[in-house]
Amino acid sequence: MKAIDVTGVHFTYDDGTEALSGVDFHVSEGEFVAILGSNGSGKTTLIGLLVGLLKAKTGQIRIGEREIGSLSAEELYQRVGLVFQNPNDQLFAATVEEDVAFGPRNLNLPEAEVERRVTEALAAVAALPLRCRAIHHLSFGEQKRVSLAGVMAMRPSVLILDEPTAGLDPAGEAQMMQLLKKLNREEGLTVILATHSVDMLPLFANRIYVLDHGRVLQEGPSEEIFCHQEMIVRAKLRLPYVSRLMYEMKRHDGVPIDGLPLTIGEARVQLLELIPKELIIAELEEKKA
Amino acid sequence: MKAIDVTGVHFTYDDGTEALSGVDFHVSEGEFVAILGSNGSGKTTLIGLLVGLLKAKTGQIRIGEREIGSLSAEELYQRVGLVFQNPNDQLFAATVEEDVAFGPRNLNLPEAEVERRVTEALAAVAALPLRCRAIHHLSFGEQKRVSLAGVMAMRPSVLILDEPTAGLDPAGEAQMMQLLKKLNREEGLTVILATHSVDMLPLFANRIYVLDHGRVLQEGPSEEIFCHQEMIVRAKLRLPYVSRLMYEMKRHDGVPIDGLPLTIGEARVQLLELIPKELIIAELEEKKA
Amino acid sequence: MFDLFSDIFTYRDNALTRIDPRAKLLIALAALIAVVTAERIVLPLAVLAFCLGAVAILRIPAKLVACRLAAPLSIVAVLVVIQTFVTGKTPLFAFTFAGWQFTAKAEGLRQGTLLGAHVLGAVSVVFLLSIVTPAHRIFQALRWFRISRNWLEIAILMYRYIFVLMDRVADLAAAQRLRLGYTARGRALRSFTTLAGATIIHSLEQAQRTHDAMRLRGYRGTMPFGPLPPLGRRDRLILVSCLIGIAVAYGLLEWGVSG
Amino acid sequence: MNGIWTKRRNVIRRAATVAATAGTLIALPAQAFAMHISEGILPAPWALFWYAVALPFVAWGLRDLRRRSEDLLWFKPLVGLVGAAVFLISCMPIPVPTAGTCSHPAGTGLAAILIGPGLTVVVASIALTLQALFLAHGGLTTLGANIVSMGVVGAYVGYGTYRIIRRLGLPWVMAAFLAGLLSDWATYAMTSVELAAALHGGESFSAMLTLILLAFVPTQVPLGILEGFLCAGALKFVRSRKPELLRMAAAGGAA
Ligand SMILES: Nc1ncnc2c1ncn2[C@@H]1O[C@H](COP(=O)(O)OP(=O)(O)OP(=O)(O)O)[C@@H](O)[C@H]1O
Ligand SMILES: Nc1ncnc2c1ncn2[C@@H]1O[C@H](COP(=O)(O)OP(=O)(O)OP(=O)(O)O)[C@@H](O)[C@H]1O
Ligand SMILES: [Mg+2]
Ligand SMILES: [Mg+2]
Repeated sequence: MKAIDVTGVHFTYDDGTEALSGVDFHVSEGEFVAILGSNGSGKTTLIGLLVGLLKAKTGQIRIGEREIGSLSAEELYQRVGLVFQNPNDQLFAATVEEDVAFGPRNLNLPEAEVERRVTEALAAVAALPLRCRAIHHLSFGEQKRVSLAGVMAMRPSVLILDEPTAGLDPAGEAQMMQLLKKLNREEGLTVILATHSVDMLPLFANRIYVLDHGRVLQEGPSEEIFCHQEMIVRAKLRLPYVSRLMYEMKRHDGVPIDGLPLTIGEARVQLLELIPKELIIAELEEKKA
Repeated sequence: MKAIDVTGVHFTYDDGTEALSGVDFHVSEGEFVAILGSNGSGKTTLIGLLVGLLKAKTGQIRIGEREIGSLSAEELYQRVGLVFQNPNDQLFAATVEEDVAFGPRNLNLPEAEVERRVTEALAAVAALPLRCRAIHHLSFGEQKRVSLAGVMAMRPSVLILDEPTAGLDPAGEAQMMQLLKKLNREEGLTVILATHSVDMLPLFANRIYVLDHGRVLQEGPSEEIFCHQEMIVRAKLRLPYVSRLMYEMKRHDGVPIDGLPLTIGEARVQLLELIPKELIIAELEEKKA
Repeated sequence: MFDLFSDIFTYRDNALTRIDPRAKLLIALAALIAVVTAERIVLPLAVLAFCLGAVAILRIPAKLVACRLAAPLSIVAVLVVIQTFVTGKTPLFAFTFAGWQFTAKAEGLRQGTLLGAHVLGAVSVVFLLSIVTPAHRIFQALRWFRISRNWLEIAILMYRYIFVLMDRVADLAAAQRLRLGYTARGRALRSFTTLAGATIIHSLEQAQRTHDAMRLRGYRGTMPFGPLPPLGRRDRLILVSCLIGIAVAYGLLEWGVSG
Repeated sequence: MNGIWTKRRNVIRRAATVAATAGTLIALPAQAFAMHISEGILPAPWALFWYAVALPFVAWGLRDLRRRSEDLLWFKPLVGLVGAAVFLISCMPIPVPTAGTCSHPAGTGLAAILIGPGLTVVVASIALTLQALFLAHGGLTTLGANIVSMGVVGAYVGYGTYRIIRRLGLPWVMAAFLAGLLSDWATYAMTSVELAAALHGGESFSAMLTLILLAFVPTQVPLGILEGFLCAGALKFVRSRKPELLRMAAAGGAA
């Protein structure tokens, strides 16, 4: 089942900036898709179109099986939820609880149901203990999680995130990505994220769209995408560090490496095959001694 | 010559948050030092103290050889310059030229000198073509560079940057770090930067301070810092990806690796030593064929 | 919501953007005075035609022109109607509608048309000025006219941070919309006041940070301004000839032709 | 008795005439018309007159600014930023039920409570100049008149209302609500006065004024009430989140 179907979309801002020129973008239900692109490549614009904040001049956008224009606000926002890059822009209420309840209350749900959804959403982002805290006393990472909970409480089937790890420290980044993975694998949410950080992606995304100057340069699973070193550089991105290492060893040093390992785990397997067992065992024995 | 000397500094915000508890921080002239720490570890607070935006309750802060309190505003701001994390905070004039000239004009320099400094500062950050542009038409990366130029035009001997690469795409990040390296090596500027991204640091920083909960956990050259895997994890950071790969191979697979390579270059050298020459040469010949 | 500020055209290079802003401002003022004091509709309409012609030559998108002129145009319509039916004596025609009698009067119609011409002419002058002069050049020009420095300093800060806050506010409003904050009237009002409050808070926080940044670059309470170059020969020539042109046109169109 | 009745009916009939013909047209540009007097509407003498009225208030506001920025170094950035915020708030579309479309609040009442009336006049004069020069909204010849109605009258009525009601010991929410409401209505009344004075031609000034006032009642009455809610709501929001910022801004303001 298609969750999102974008075909031949162009978008020009009022001042004449052509932000998207002919984008095709398709996401099936349950996928985890990344939109990868440099600053100004059009990620936020594309997201704006997906959630109906912007209107495309030409081209077609379908959410589920329906044309986006034919959906009412209620229908649309119970299908797609957007988490903004800056949590500050998304948290208005005084307390965490109130903020998360904002969406469900606007759906005119009975108070018991609102209550249930708030608990559920906070539990999903591991933020239950924050429930009664004041928003402006939360740390940045906590704010990010709470703003995610606010969107989760609308129970969208597609979750869109604009640079979910921007500004987070490594621990927070890992936690956020694990969280998204969990939501995707366990709750079956379709996850779409826009980012320009490449290192974590291969571990998480099923598929990657590389955006550059409002065009999709390439689309495919991470292994395929990162094979094309020149395309990546052209899009002002880079290979993940580990891949870079392997790439250089393969290209410049002539080490026989199959494909291009993207994660630490893959790289380890390949390298261990190349390193003679004697060396390794000797070392291990030395250690034991 | 010491450029900055911080001894036993404590700082508590008005609401009672103890942001720094006993920090020692020393930087010599011409060094490139990184303050590494997770969200909320106190980096921005420490920086605020260094430039006199915040006043320490206890402890001593010296800039050059003088107590910070004994320096007049003019003296202080011609010695240390701060580039804010968000360029919007710092770009308040309507055009690039006016903004960069703001500092020099405040120093009551003759107009010819102001002119010269503007040109020089813009040239230093490779932003000369932006000179007559309106600030609000610049891209994010350009804004970052221009805000750096605004500080450079004050000709400080110490340049402090709060997360200079936050929000930049890989190409912009590399460009910014190269720029800082150039300023440090060629112009002799002392550079201090706060960040929580670890991958680029080893290439650039002479020394790293790891901050956690308002304390310095450890201090030293990158090789030393990243040896202490547990300390790094405790500070909610992580090893650079390449080091992580090497660390895992060393620890779990028993591959004999000296020390811990931090950069792609270092890792390549070590790995090549381990991989038998026959394999490599065979592969290269295959390629030629 | 806020796509009003599209100043991108002012940064294009063309014959009009190259003229010194002081000259342009003075010419615009003279044109405005001529339009406002005109007793006949010819002069204002001539100014309108001239300005629209210039706008067309500069290839300004019709959408922008329409957007900027829409409000004044509808005002003109209202004014013509009010004046026609309310003021004057000589009846032109009358009709009844829903039991009310409406009488259009000649003097009123004339008055209304003249007023409409005034508005159209004057608005087109300002519109043309606004698309060939970037804000910072206008600020420079205002300095030359001895406008209070403090006023200018605030104006510069306001202008700059309208753009910054605008981005934030647009995001805030979008976030509310995405959680259905504007789907019913009562809710819309609540969301709206929240939005306004959040805007104020953002502005206060931004003020603190901006001031910190200014202080670190030597700010001591007054923004320094660079020197103003003297008005160049070419610009003086343009200024004088335009002023003479306006005066001559005024003389001809207002008093010259008999009647 | 009968005479009075016919006279009154005349006025009412005229008003209805205008309301019926203009009302439909006004529904669209109401936001632009009700608040900003467009470029070119005022005859030169009136334009000059309103400039003369406005200037002393602006000058007084600037004096206030100088005085207060001496004590508080970040005062000018603060005024600039609050000005930017109020400018944006006044650009936000607010749904007015009777007009069927969106209208815009003025925000002067809120600004006056935050930074005081004198500075509100300064900020309004800047906002109006920016709008006139860059948006062709309002105008240069009508700048004086617009400063008087939007800045001076709006700010002082809003501020005065707030102070008086606080003085009476009533809750600040009510004070803020009435400040927003009255400043909006006062602005609209003043705009009508300015328009009527310039446009009444041969007719009597008061008849014209009544007409213009009545013509805009359908949009301005609800808009004023909404503005009251806006003022109170926004202030409540700021007070509950960042009271300390409010205190700093209000040194001299009323909040
Ligand atoms: N409101 C706007 N008005 C005009 N141009 C805009 C606007 N927003 C974005 N743009 C332009 O559209 C292009 C795409 O911008 P967009 O924000 O979609 O990029 P992005 O990929 O999200 O970048 P980033 O990584 O910096 O967030 C850029 O050239 C940008 O300058
Ligand atoms: N103005 C303030 N008032 C009260 N507490 C504050 C203030 N600014 C920061 N803090 C607190 O002080 C601590 C240190 O904050 P600081 O901003 O220095 O961290 P940081 O290392 O810069 O984090 P980040 O990476 O998120 O920028 C945090 O616990 C933070 O919540
Ligand atoms: Mg973006
Ligand atoms: Mg910080």
